[in-house]
Amino acid sequence: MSAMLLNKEKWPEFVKKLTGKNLWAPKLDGEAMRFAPVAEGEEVSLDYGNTRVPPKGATFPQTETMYRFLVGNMEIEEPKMDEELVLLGVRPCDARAMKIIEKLFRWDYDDPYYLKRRELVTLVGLACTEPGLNCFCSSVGGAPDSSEGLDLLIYDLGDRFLLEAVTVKGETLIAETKELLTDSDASAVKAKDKLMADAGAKIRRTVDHDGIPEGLPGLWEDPLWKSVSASCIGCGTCTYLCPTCHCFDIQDEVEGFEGRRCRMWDSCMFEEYTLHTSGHNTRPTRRERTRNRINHKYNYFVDKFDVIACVGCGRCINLCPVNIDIVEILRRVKEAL
Amino acid sequence: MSDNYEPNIVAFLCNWCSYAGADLAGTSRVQYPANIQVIRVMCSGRVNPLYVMNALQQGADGVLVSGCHPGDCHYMEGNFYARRRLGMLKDLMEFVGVDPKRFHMSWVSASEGHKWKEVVEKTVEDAREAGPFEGFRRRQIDW
Amino acid sequence: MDLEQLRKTAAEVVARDDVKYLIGWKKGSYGYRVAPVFVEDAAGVAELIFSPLCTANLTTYLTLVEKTPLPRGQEADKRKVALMVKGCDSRAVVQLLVEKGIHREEVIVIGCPCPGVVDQSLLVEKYGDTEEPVEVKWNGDGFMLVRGGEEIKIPRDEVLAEKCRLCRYPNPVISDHLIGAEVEKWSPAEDSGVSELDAKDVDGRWEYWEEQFNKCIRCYSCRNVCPLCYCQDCILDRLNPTWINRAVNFSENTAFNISRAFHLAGRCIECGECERVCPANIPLGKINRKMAREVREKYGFEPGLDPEAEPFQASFKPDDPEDFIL
Amino acid sequence: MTEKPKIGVYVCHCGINISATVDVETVADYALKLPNVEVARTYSYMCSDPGQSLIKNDIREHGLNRVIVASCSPRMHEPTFRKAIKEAGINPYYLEMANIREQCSWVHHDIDEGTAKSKKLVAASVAKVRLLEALESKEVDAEPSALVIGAGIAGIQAALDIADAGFKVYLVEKTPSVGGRMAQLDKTFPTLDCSACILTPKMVDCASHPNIELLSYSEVEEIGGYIGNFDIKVRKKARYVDFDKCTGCGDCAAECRVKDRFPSEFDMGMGKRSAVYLPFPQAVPAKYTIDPESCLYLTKGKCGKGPKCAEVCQAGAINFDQVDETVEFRVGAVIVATGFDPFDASRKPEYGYSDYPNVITGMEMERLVSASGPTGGKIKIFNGKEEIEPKEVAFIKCVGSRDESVGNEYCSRVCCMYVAKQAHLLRDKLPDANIRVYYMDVRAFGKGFEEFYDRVRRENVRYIRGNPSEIFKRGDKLVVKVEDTLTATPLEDEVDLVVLGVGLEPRADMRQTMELLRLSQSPDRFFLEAHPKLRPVDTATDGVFLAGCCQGPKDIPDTVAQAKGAASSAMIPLARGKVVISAQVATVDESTCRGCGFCVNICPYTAIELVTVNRFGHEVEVARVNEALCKGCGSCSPGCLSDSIQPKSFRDRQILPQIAALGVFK
Repeated sequence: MSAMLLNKEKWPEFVKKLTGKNLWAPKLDGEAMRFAPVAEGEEVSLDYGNTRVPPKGATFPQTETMYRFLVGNMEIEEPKMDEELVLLGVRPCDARAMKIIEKLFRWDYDDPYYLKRRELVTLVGLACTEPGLNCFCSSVGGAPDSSEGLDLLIYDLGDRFLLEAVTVKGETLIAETKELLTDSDASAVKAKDKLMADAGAKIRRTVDHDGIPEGLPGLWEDPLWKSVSASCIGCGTCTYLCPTCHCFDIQDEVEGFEGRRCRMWDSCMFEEYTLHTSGHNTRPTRRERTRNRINHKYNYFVDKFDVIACVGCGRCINLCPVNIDIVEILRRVKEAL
Repeated sequence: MSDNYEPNIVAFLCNWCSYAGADLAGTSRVQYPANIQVIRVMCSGRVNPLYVMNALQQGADGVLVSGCHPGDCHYMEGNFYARRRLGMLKDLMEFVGVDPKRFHMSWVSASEGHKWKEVVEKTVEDAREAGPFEGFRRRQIDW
Repeated sequence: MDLEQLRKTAAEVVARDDVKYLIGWKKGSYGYRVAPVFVEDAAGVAELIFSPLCTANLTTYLTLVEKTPLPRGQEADKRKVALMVKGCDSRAVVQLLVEKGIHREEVIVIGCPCPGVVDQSLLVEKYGDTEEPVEVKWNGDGFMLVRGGEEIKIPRDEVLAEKCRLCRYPNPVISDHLIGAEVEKWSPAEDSGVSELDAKDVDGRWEYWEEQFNKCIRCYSCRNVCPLCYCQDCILDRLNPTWINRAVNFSENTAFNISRAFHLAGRCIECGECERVCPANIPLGKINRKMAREVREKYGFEPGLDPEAEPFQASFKPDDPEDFIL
Repeated sequence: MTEKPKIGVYVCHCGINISATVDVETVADYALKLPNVEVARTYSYMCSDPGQSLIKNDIREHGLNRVIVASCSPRMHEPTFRKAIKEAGINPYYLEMANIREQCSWVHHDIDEGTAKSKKLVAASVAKVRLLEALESKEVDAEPSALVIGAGIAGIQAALDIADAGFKVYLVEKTPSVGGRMAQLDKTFPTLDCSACILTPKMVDCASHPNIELLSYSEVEEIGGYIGNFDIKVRKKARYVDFDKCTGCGDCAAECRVKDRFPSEFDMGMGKRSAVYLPFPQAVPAKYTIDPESCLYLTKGKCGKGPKCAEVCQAGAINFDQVDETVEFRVGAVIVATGFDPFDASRKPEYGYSDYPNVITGMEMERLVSASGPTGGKIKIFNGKEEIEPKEVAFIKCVGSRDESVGNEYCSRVCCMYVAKQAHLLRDKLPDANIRVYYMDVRAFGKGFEEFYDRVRRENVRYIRGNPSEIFKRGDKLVVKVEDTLTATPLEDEVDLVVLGVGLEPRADMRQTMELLRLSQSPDRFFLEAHPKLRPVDTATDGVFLAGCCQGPKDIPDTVAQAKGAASSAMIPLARGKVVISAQVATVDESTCRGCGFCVNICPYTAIELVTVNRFGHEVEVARVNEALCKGCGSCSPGCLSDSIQPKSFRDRQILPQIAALGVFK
């Protein structure tokens, strides 16, 4: 795969080239960064930590129409899904997350919606140089410069960017912007290595998950679950902001006599997530739900797909209203083993 | 806004006063705009203020709630509750930026067929001024 | 703040046989964070703190505990719950009493007169975040930040939470044990957030809220954290009938937010929790405070002050305003 | 599991009432395309027998389980069609009506608009009818007794009829005696029967009837409950005279220290009474009453050395320690017969009623002309110098009636005839007097009225068409300023006596009664009947009926007829012993109810209470509805934040799809 250099002066031009392709990039939306469409000529700054909401919606929208129907009529109309999308500035953890959940959507059944969107999207990553307060990617198999899931990875070397193609889609992007790029050199590679080593060293939080996936079943009835969940208010912040959480609900929305079937993000932290029609709830309290969240990421997913379904982005820690801290929970799990 | 825009009005009328008043307008052959469609409820107190929001979300450009005059409620107090609840809703919606012309409340008694006509005309006229409320439509977005 | 008195009182309370636990605040896992804590025995009281970082309204936990089916023959745990409250939080307790969400004998209120708490996001913005636990204290008229042995004086207005600038009830309106002396009330600031919006025309307000509600991710943290949103089965979750679709888009988000605010009209006690927890930074407090202002000014009613009051949404006065009626 | 809805839609032409403005065929074709609609038809008159048969046949043939009738107002024919579909075997509450007549074809001109709107209304009905639920009405026992409020001729007649049929009647009268306005009248038009002669026996009857409990000098304080079971609270005001001991001898009144000092209400203030009094000689019950507002002892705490009345009463009936007493009982039906107030002539200041003693009202004339009146039937007036027999008498009609300036647009219906009657009586007593009647129109519509009017005119009573603009004094004469509109001549007519033919007005205290019984007013401010033509004695409140002038001005025969009508209607539940409780009541989903009690606070019928239930081992409070008390208004529902209390047939899940249907289809 090729590696190229982009002089920062040419960055606006580079962005402009991409805007021909339905380009989305992080933009300030109120107080936080959020992926949003970039209009032609609009500036894109790569000076940001991470978006508040992960870009998983590009492949797994929060609300997605599956088909439309008329009440009392058996015919359905499927939505059209053919628009390509380029996400510029995806952090390695978030791209890794997309790759991780893709395993599920390809598992026993190929999910046409997810896979089609995955096919249509090109992920241009941005390696981290200033990890956030609660980042712990390197503890869970990621890194500030992990290229997993990305098509192209950009390193900010100060006065220039180093672009490394990861996939064919990435190569294509490089080919399409060739006239703006120059070949990489040894000094660039050296600078990159130094930058990434520094970035890795700046990661302050760590998780020692050794033994956790195998040990969690044994802690099923451990009092720690009650203790760590007591203050949970049962909102969906941790799961909705998690780049690997992928649970969805399917609902029919009917207005008048016209309707659509759609799927939307759901959260295992909601009470009605496991509520049966009978009134029985298999996870009746926040204790079971919190236990499930940890187990799902650090046990079930590992068991099934051999990878931890947590990329250490720290969002759930940053934004939990009551300071439920997954690093802290994992520390206590480890202690209890 | 197109020139031939006709506002769509959903009205909630209490069975005893306002619906009867609207019926009286009919028996008296009073003419008024056809933009208004009535949903009959037993009492204006039955009208959940969220119906107003729901109607605007689902295609209405204006909403009217009408009940008995204070003191005349067939159920004694229902219209007083309606007044408080819908007054609150009106304040809330205005604060959120819903044009107050989109929502009206009136007292129309069983004998006020003519007042009903006036209320309908005012409601339709105001909704016409406010224009189509497409921004809030449920199906406007990614349907 | 008399921490010693707090811990002593707490130890006495949790030692009682008829007390299940005490809900208070403790230092969080990093930085400025403070976390709710459930103290069950005297050993746990050492964790309790009360500082300008104790923003969370713990009243919500009174109704949050799930009542799961009990095995036949097993008695429900009817022991009391003790709860630390600030002035604003205490109004939630009163309002819950009005609405029969709790009964007086089920709760022991430990009142903490509150000189005002800080807005953590302002603190982070001005003094940076840190992974090391730090301390923030009340200091004369302002605050004191203690970080790595260093003491930084912070003027009150620089980081005071908005709800505290507007606060009219810094002292608990109900309590069984009062920790420390009541604080002197300050004159509430003008609610410029609401007034500025009021001053816009409707289209301007719509534009404003359109931007805000577009950000909503419908995580329901605003609802879940609210001490007065305690329905077993919220109508916004219900499918038959469907009041609000689950779809996340501007229309449904707006409907959700209007419904939430409407259900809180005349009930909201302005603790500001909804706005604090919102991961999308939607200024929900503005809507709630606007409604509270209307209820206060037009209807002469304030919730959460009198446990015997008639609930605002379930009462009327013959002379309620009706200038809006045709 | 509910069965799949199979809907029949029936669009009525209503002759051309609907079809002139609504293309009914298009509406039916459209309906057929809506979900779950199996059949859609039009017919000239759906409410007719063949129309109803059409629906019933379809129900049987097509297995319909829901019916929509798009026709007139459900307030008109909902019961008709409910009955029809019930006869065909489906639950009567599986019906929805689309009002395309009163609220569509009659109020819109344009056939395209009318058709489009009708389609939407039908679509909304389809949206709702799919989600309706089957309801069963229940029956509860009805108390076999009635309450009659007001003991004028209407109340007396109604009470007697019900009592004669064998039911217990509580007859409540505010004043010390029964009799009402009719007792004050001298003769009745057009037959000139003596009013007292025909009324007194009925008054006596109602006091002595074994089935009537007469509660005179009493007021209804509270009415709770519902048809069949009204809970009544009556306050018996203290008479300060022991009812059982008083023999009605009158010694007390004769000896009263303030004897004959107070205007007699019965004599319209023209005669005087004592503080202890019998309103009039034939009063029933013939028991004296002490007026607490005029009695020295009761107002000042002192009456000479001691109240004279107590001193002279041989029966020892005077009792100043008496206090108001509350009686409570339950009845199955209520008849309101509270009567009217005569128009207050001082509200027409141009007629100088407040200024000139010789401007009197028709009611005063009744007392003046009555042999038992204050002058013993002599027509004497004081002209400022001396007492004279008036030589020039003018009657003015329509005072306070047909007059927008005083807010009374209606005709009082009795003034034309009582003025004619009084002119006749005056002619008898003053053969030489010049009598004229100023009138706008003469309405002599009743049996024998026109003949009587003719007779009076032949008796040299001049009818002059003109509405006097002013009455003023000139010397010892009154001047009536008027234009004779038939000859266009302005007149200044000098007379001795002016009689104002005042009309009838709703009682000043009627709001109290309205609030007690949740009644409404019609535009004329009299009580509103359930239907002006077909239910003229019923009210919107089941089990409450109207009799007499409280519903609108009427003469004695009409009043008696209406009283008899009200009595027979009221007897229906009493005779059946059962009443049907509405099926459309509120119901609580106890699994979601949070027990906040908002609904309990809201319900004006105290139909909801909080009960403690065991929810999987936890004691929780939830709301519960008493279906017999619930009226199905649904005010509780929007107050319920968890949406747990819902009025049947008007549930949120039934109304929201209606809203959607109306919004979506443009």
